[in-house]
Amino acid sequence: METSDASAVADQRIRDPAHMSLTREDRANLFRHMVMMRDCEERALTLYKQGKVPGSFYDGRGQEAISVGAAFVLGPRDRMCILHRDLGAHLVRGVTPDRYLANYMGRAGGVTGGKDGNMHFGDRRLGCVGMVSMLPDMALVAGGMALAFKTRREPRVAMTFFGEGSTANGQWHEAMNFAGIHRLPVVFLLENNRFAYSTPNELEFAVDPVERAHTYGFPGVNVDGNDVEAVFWAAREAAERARGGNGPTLIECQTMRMHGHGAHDDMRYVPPEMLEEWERRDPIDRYAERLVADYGFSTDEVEGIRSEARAQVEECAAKALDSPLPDPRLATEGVFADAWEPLGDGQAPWSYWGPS
Amino acid sequence: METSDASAVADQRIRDPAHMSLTREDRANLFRHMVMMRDCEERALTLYKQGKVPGSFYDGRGQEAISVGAAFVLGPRDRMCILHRDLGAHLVRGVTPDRYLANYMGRAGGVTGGKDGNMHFGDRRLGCVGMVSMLPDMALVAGGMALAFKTRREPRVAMTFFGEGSTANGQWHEAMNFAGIHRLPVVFLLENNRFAYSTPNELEFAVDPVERAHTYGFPGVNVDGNDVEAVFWAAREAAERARGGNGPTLIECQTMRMHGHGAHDDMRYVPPEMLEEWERRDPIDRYAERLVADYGFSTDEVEGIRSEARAQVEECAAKALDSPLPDPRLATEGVFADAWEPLGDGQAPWSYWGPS
Amino acid sequence: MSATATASATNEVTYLQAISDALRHEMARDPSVLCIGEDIGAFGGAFKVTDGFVEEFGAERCLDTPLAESAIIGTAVGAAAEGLRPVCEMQFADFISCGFDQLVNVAAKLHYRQGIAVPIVIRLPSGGGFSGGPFHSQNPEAWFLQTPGLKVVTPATAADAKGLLISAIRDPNPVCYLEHKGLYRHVKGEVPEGEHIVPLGEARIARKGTELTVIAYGSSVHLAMQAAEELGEDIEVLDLRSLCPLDREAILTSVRKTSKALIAHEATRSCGVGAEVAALISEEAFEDLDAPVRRLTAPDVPIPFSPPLEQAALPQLDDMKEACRELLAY
Amino acid sequence: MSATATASATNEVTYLQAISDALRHEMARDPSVLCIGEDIGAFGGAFKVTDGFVEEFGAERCLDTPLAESAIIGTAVGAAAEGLRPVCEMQFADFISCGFDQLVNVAAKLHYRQGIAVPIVIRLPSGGGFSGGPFHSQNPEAWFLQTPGLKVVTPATAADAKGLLISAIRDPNPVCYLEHKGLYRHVKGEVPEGEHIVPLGEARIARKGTELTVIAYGSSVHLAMQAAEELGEDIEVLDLRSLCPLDREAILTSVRKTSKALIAHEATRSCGVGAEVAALISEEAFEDLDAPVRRLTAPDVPIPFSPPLEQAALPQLDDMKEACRELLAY
Ligand SMILES: Cc1ncc(C[n+]2csc(CCOP(=O)(O)OP(=O)(O)O)c2C)c(N)n1
Ligand SMILES: Cc1ncc(C[n+]2csc(CCOP(=O)(O)OP(=O)(O)O)c2C)c(N)n1
Ligand SMILES: [Mg+2]
Ligand SMILES: [Mg+2]
Repeated sequence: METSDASAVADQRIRDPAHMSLTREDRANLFRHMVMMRDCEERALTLYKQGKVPGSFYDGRGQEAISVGAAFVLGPRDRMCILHRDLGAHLVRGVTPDRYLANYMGRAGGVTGGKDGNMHFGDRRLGCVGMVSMLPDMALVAGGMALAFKTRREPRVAMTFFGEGSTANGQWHEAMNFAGIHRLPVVFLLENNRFAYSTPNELEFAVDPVERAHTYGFPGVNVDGNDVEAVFWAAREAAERARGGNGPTLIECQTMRMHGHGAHDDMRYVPPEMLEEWERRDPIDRYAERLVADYGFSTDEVEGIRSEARAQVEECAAKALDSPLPDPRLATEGVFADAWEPLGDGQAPWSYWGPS
Repeated sequence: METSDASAVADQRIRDPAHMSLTREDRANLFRHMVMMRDCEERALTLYKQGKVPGSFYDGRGQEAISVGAAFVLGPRDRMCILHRDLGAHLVRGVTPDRYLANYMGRAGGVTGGKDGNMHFGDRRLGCVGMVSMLPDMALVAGGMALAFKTRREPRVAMTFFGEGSTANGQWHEAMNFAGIHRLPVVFLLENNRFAYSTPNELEFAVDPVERAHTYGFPGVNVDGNDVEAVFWAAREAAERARGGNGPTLIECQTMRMHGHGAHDDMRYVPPEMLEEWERRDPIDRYAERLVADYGFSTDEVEGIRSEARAQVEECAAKALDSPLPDPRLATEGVFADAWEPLGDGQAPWSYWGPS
Repeated sequence: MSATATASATNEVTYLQAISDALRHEMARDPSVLCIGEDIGAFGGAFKVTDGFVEEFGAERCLDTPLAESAIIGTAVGAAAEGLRPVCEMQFADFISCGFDQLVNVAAKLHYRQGIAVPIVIRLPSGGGFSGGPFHSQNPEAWFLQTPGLKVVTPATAADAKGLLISAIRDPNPVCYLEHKGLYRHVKGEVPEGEHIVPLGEARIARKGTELTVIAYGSSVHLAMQAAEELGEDIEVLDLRSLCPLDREAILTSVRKTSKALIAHEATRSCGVGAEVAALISEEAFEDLDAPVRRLTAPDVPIPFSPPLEQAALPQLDDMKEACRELLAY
Repeated sequence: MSATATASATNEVTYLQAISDALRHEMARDPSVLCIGEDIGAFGGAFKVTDGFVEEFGAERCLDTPLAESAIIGTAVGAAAEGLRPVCEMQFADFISCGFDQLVNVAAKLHYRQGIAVPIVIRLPSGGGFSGGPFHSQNPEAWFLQTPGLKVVTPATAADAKGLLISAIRDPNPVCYLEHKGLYRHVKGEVPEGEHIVPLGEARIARKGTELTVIAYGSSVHLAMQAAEELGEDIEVLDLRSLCPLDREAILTSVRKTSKALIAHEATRSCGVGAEVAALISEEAFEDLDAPVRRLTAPDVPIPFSPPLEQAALPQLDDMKEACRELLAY
């Protein structure tokens, strides 16, 4: 019943676009989540440098506006496949920083309890099917969730992300083609951060992949990926389209990977001017200015949000560091499931969805 | 040296488009090869019905103009990956009907000597890397041959075929994307025969795949696949473009699969009107009329070609039936190669290439 | 429920019909079950297993996909996470190589990594013997056993084809269901109507004996039975039915009794299921063995097309008899 | 030629350097050899094996591809048919699943079906032990052994890394070259300069002994050597080096001498290489065995990320010693 209620509410709200705007609190939230992502990843990088993170380390420095802005449009019963530059989406949906940090450190308190590491996680209790390393496999999985919504006539949306480099892989094509044929309620976010590991756009494709969307039968839009509201509005429209039974959307977000592919990557292949140029477009600083200039926030408020976030992340880091390593006996458990369980619902902070 | 000679000749000829036309003999040849393909496949179908063909049977009934018209543009040192509706290309390149028929019957005299069957063959001595069943894997293999030509600065072309259904597969996308990035000298023929096995276009893609060509950075052209000269001219231009270092072309040929997917397929899913309509556009009858109406052939000449072909195929069938089954001991031989050998050159009947 | 009520009655049906009946039974019982694959709708599937399904259950529950195996499996994984129970059809088992990554990296590892159950079935028409050639004759089961997280079943009889498929559909894990094309129409048997469950992981003693155990699955079970009959020897035939979970107890119990083991399958030899079973026996029943554990398999070659070549490559009845004789004489 | 001339001198280099040197040597010797893969150019490869190659040989011979493994392998097959000798790099061995179809259906079967040799090498950085997690730790060699038409090599030492890679590049067949990431920088050894060839299919006795044969490859060879040293027992360690062709004679000769065999590898257990070797031994050396053939492998689980879990999953030195002790005491 909760199910049909939620859908009903969603349904009715869709018919009233008046709801589909951003309140002052929403804007504070968008900012807060971007800052949280930045702080979490900086903290994690420190832990990595301190040798507390086994294996490798990846972050989404400079791309915070994309995962935060996109995830922010979703309702509780929508579903996501979140990728490796998209910590913001996990935070928006309700993953707390301690569980992210603990996961990186391979602790029992991490989202996967130590079974998997770095960004290869997702909280099923928050409506996420976490990524596999193979890219962009999750685009098909997201389509599969959307197929379930469509066949059950549920006004729900699946959303996923991929980098521009992943569009070269055959599975990307299969996902786009299948979603287009069946007009699945899925939103695809293409994060063009200029590089696939070290490979520049010119070696990934001859023509910008957003151009392909219409050849799959759905719209492709291009947005400033460093403008969180631009991403939000594009994602909102795409989610509405999907929910209304009008099929998928491909949203290309122009951005820049401000760190190496991973912490081990010296980025020698990236022209320094390029980084300087994009540094000036930092999504967090830009939004901070905008909050003050256009949305009547005081600099103190903005600073307040920043310091709150920093404090919260510090607390979470302590909690994560207290989390024990997993019991070795777990290594051989859980290969097979005893029963199927439904995914849980995600947090939906956007005011449109009502008080969470 | 034969190599460099050939390339030199090719080179020079390219600079002289005057050569790039069809003589009366060329037109007779185009017609002859289409008729041969039709007769071969009818003969093979009879053998199948007589129980002389183990396994399954596939033909390209109604699509003769495509493989014949396209293969006809190639020079000796060009290379092909020929698919399951494209017997005409094998014939143009020099595979004799007896070896095709013997292959279907699993005889020692077949192109694969019984190792593989139906259309899963290709004669390496005639510049063909025969298809695997998995579609459209050969699109990548053809691209790989083209890469070799490009890196060695040879004015050579790789050509391959695929059905419209195969464009839904991820490997098709990887092949197009890679060929576009590196502007490989490869020509892709897309045979839209309306169905992938039983699956109609609407369930294969939302938008005609030829539209995708420009999103990979190269031209896509649409031709009447039942007009052998239309295919020839499009393929000629594409081959010239490739040879001149200007990259790939995707040529979509509109046609119809006039038989079932295989001999076992009753085609219950095909509206009869559809077959009737396309029957009227039979590529062989149409070209026969045109030879008489526009190119000054007499009906006797045309009939002569038909009866010669029929006679030749009959002879070849007898030869194929005389061919023994392979020695069972060969079953465990040839898994590994002892040495690499170059592919041989194909026949190039087009007058442009000079007397073969 | 009615299924159980009628479960007593049986019908003589083909292996193919039993597969079709199992699917129909589960789709009628559970609205979340759907079939997804190439040409399974209007055409009813390359082997007609889903003939009539689209009329009976509608196009959404008998979904014709484009030619894209990764899409079939990846879509099924997502749909399963959201509560559907997809049964994927590979047109031929050989095409699993085209969806391999989604199977081994996404479906197989999702529960271990994230606690997300993936209740999907991959139907794999496998095996040779009718000039299918190198791309329509493969037996990929060993690849799956080398992939933790996949269950693997290989029915040999019509009753098991039905009972194992129903169990596979109800299992919350990815199950690779290998249906041997050579058995589709050649094997018939009494199959319980309605509800019929054969649990995953339980082997079946197809023939009791004391002199030698022939351990087989799929098509090789029938070769073993025929060989045993024709030899008239006291041979036990163990039909594994499931390869993962593997019924280790049944294997060891039988071999401890007979002290001699022959493992037979159609798949190629190196790192095949026969290797695993032979290793298991020599590890766990070493003291009980009176003879070397033997394997009867295809050699390490692609399966050739032409009948004389294919017969030379695939284990034949005479090879089975010969292998049994040798072991009995050892 | 100069290569041979200098072949007498040796250098102490890492396993990683030896791989790099082999590639460089072959590219300098034969203009048809090229590297193709993701991030191998400007970046020099995820593990820096091709560092500096793009400067030395140009972008066409050190080709950065898009993120598309099927494209890498399929393109290599076509280029090989036309006379190039592509060495494909999978960024991690795990990604072979994404190019699996081209490998097993196109590359592996082309010569058998059509007499077209496919001289390609697939470099596969494999193995775990450093928290790579389920997608950066896999050991896929058994999949390849179940695929007729592929050769498979697994060097354990720096010298073999070089000698086997040179042989693989010159071999006219597809060769899967598994380079264990755990050995890259931890293993050093004397390697002949210039030309150095280790033929495919020849195992190496890494340690002579009479009481027990430990049969291993890749990283497990080092575990076996250390265990043998620390136990101070008369253990023979056989380094397989090639898995296909498999040096059956070397295996059987050693086991006939010691009468006891332990097969050790890092890959998961079911249908792994250990199963094949165990089956081979119990088939061919049954009479010579004084103890059950044992296997030391990873259990059938994905390789977990967190150190305590990963250590529990991957065979450790103590496990190796324990397994040896048990067999010695048998
Ligand atoms: C199928 C596959 N091949 C190779 C890799 C190794 N790899 C990890 S991330 C990456 C680059 C991805 O680039 P892009 O899609 O643009 O995403 P980004 O990291 O730039 O956000 C590569 C090649 C992979 N994850 N999956
Ligand atoms: C990867 C793959 N999946 C499934 C098949 C089985 N199959 C053989 S032909 C065919 C239809 C191909 O349609 P299309 O590409 O349009 O070529 P056509 O046969 O119509 O010429 C299918 C599904 C295959 N050959 N390859
Ligand atoms: Mg990128
Ligand atoms: Mg078609």
